[in-house]
Amino acid sequence: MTDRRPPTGSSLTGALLSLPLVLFLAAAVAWPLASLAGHALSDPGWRAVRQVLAAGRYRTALVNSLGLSAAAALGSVLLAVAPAWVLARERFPGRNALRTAISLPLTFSGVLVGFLMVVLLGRIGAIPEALAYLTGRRMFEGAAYTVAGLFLAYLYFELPRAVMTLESAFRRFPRELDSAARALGAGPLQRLLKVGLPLAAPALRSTLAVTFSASMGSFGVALILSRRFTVAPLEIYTEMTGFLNDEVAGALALMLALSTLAVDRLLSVGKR
Amino acid sequence: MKVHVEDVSFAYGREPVVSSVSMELPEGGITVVIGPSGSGKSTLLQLLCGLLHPLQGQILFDGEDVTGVPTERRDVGVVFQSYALFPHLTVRENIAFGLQTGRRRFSLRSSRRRPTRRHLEERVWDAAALLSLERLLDRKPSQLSGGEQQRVALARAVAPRPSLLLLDEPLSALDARLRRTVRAELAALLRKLGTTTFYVTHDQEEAMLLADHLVVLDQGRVVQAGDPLDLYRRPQTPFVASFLGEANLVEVEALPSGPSPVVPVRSHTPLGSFVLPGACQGGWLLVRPEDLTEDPCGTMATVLDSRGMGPHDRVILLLDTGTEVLAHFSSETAPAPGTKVRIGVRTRRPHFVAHRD
Amino acid sequence: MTRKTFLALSLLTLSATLAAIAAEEKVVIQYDCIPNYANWGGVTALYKKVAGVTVPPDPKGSSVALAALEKEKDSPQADTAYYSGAIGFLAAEKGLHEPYKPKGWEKIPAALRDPEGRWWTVHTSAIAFVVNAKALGGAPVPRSWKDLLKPVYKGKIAYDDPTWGGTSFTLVYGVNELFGGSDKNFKPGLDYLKKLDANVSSYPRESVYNSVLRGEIPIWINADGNGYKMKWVDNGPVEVVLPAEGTFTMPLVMGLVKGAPHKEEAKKYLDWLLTREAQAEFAKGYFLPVIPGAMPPEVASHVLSEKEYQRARALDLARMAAASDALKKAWTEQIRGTGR
Amino acid sequence: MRAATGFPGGLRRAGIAATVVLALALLTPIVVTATGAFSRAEWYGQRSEGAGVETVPDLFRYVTGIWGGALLRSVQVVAVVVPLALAIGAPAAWAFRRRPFPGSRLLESAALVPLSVPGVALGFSLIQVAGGAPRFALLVAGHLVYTLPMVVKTVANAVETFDPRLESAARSLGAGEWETAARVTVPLLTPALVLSALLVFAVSWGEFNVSFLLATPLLQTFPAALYLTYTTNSFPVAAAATLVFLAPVVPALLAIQALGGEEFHRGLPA
Repeated sequence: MTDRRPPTGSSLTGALLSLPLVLFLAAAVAWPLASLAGHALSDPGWRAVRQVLAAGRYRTALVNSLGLSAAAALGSVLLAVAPAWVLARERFPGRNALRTAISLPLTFSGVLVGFLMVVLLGRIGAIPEALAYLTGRRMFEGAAYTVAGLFLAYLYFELPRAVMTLESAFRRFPRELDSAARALGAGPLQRLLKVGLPLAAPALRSTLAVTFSASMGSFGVALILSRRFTVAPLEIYTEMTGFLNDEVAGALALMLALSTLAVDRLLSVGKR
Repeated sequence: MKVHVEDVSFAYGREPVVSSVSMELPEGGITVVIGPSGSGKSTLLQLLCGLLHPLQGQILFDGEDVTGVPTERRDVGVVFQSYALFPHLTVRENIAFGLQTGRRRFSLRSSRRRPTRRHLEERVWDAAALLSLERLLDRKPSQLSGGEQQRVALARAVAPRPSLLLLDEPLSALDARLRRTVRAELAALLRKLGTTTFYVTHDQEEAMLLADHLVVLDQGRVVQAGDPLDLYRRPQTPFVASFLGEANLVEVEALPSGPSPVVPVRSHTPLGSFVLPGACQGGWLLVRPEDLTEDPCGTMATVLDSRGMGPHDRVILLLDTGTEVLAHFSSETAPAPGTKVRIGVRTRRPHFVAHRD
Repeated sequence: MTRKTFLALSLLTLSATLAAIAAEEKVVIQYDCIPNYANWGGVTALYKKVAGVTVPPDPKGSSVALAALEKEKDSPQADTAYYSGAIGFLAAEKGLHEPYKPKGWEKIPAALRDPEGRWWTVHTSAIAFVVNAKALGGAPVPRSWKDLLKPVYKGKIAYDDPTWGGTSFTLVYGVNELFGGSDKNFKPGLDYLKKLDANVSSYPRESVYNSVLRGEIPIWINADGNGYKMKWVDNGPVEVVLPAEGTFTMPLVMGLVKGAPHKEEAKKYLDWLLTREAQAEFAKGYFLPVIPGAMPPEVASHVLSEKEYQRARALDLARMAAASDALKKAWTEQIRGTGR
Repeated sequence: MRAATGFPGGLRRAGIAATVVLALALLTPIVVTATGAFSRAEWYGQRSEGAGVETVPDLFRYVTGIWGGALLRSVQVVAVVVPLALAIGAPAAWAFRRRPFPGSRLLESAALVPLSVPGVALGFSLIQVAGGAPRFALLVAGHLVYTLPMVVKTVANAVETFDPRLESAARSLGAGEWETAARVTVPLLTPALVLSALLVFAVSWGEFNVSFLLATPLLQTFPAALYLTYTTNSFPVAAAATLVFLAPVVPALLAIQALGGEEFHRGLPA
């Protein structure tokens, strides 16, 4: 290991160069979020917060968001492990093309994913139509609008994110450790359990955090697909624009942000 | 365990890395493979431990073909250049790792049982004691110095008492001073263990110190193998001569007519006349710097440069015949630059490296 | 690309962008301007052609438009808004409009305009079942509110969320009156809608015109005109049904937003919307012109008979407006409910 | 030849097969949509755009006709967001590695926090505190919040991988602080800066959560317009609009892959 400590320079230069970032974060993140929290806390008796946490639509929306995001995060990470490992560690023709294909949906907004879902699994979707043509029976009609369809759509936009996050973690994973385990007599399963998974644990956790956060904030998928099942961002939007109920929208936004941050913190415990 | 490598070849794509290498690792001895970078020595190690599989040839452990046997069933211990310590495990857990795996000999003949808990602790402790790691057992690798990491890697490799120990430049990540002390300790330890050992290095001193059997590799081929001192004294190619220590290679012209091949002939060289093998078709006279000495009857030479190195002085001389040579003189007698000296060769029968076709 | 070209290019795009932002095109902002509703797409395209002014599409329903205007009261973004009658009435009541009497104002029937010009009707419509017969999967076309409760329509019905759109607010309020409720008593209507809920697939908060046309939604309770347009203009397998028990007419109104950022352009636009030309364009979307005589004859021949329309009753906008917040809240709590 | 992956052949083949299946599963909806845009298949149903939108060129003309403004807005937003994100993020990232100051570590992790704040929540609170500010500025701020972390991470990683002695060498050769920055640091960081720019572009181009909440009729970005198209236009038009959206994304992605966009995963729109 070569010593790469930075040459001693003025830390004032550093502070000055970071100043725009500091100012921006303060103005566009800290201030709005603090005001959001301030509103909720200065509200006598925390009425709006209590309203959100009381049984009913808002709480259901929050719980739905948490559940759906957790399911999407877990599902996408589980499904992403093998492809991420293959992309990171195996050499075969077409690997880069596969990676590009998998990363394409990363730029899709939720509404686009929702639309793709309707194209495939709407009442007149490609899949039910194809199945009807092939089997003569109508199946999966309107599946896009069910909770299962919503989950599939969340998986669709979380999977590329999960694969890319895990892949870059796996690529940093020293190849020699696997050789060392083999030389010490460990078979494939033991290597996976005793070396692979423990070493991958931080990456798996941070991938869960990334996908979970993205799902919690997502709004477009539910906007297009959600029929009866509601999620927190959708309720925030409804309260804000449909009911002018800024207090509840604010409390809901605060709860959404706090629960996302809390889960993120929880997942990063023990990191580094 | 006796290991035979028979006509083994390996290539990355179309680039040959190891080309029909054959060698024999003496049982219980240390075989050191030395060669410049890219000579295929690490690849050879990976072929021996089964991380790579040869395209051609066989590897035999005690006469049994293990060519297709996966690494985990070969009963080998490996110390990697980067150590490859498991960062998520403590020193204790790293050392215990190989004792808890389903390590099996490639044949069921000597299959080992998993040790009991107490037995396991004893074995870890033994390995740790062997390398003075007792006080570090609960640390994580990231909390260790380079030298400590090196010892843990070794302890981990030897703890399961493998039949073959493979070390891939284990000292190259250490700084020069540490390398020298560790080198001596390592030599003592490996001798004490008495395990058949395959050791890869590019450092000549390390090789001389450790090797029972020395193999010089160049461009994927074995150039010469044998007793280390023998290789030093009697290299068969200029490459081996200059790779193992400093060498003066003085060109000797072929004799115009070949007398009887068995009759030694005298040949004149810039450093004097010597008895050479009769079959000589030309070649080089190998004179190690320490073999040159001041000799009142010797060849006239001018001192170009002289520098005290401690144990000896390093003197560069220009012979009057126009050849430049390097000599190691003892410090008391070393001449100053610019002076003229007469030099000669200590031995009457220096080594002759013949031209090869 | 060298660093210099890279820098130069970024600077160029940046300045071009800023210039483009600075150069304002002529626009009028209308909240609730959904291209597929009442042929707003055709009307705004025509206005662009005749006046060169852009009226960008806007996805807000009436209720959302009202909410947005209220929120932006101190710095209005919109020039005008389009609502179903009661919501526009409420907006005027809340002081969000400034009085303006567009040219042709006096031709509007007195009941369909505010005497001070804070709102006026641009066209009218009636609540109807818009049925994609092909998507019904063999079930008969429903003829009455009672029919809609039959299990055969499970998952086939949708009406907009009344907190989003004014059309469905009219529907929710009207159904309540139809079944014996009043502006104080929402129970009869909500009881019916609760039963209907078993068959409802969604309460959209966006225009679902194309979903109905494609058959994604087989039965949509919405304005009759949208159904006629699907049938006659887009050639969809669509039937418009005025339910047997009765239905409700709905004036669609506009007003000039107080503090409108493009006030003069907005006035010209609002004037134009009452011209025969604009009114005929609305009629192409089968929303009845409010100016007498603007209805093209072939459009008139496509709609259901006058006799059928006798079942459509007018609702009291003032009372509807007064009940609006409470009814929307009750609907949200009891029907949209817990978001299951 | 078998590489030393330690993966038995069967497992390796299964893994590759799983990867191919995943890629196909992700691409299928896009392919179906794209063919949908150009097909006249009966199940796509009736179209509501009226006459004159029959052929494929008609579709794209129609899309650019109604959403040309939104397309221009998106281009404008991206054109402002990309240079701003670089200007704010890159110097800070360099400072974090080369001129650390008290609190710089904290600041660096603070820059990543917004990734865990749902866009709707942030957009809502932005409107609450700065509702009077020009919407365009709010929109740019919203996009910056979600793109700055990538610039900071990408540039900081790049700074880490080049030897600080290069800068010291320049200083020892008599270059001042600014000259060193201009002649050594910036050229060495150019690949990272280009990569950051592409990442910011890709994210900003697709951002919906904040954009939709901050949208006004005059300030529709293309993703917000896509939402309108999905709800108000017929299927072929919606599909064509989707393809218009994808057109610049694909080359950007290819370029990102070529440059090794490791940090691409962080903070993409959802």
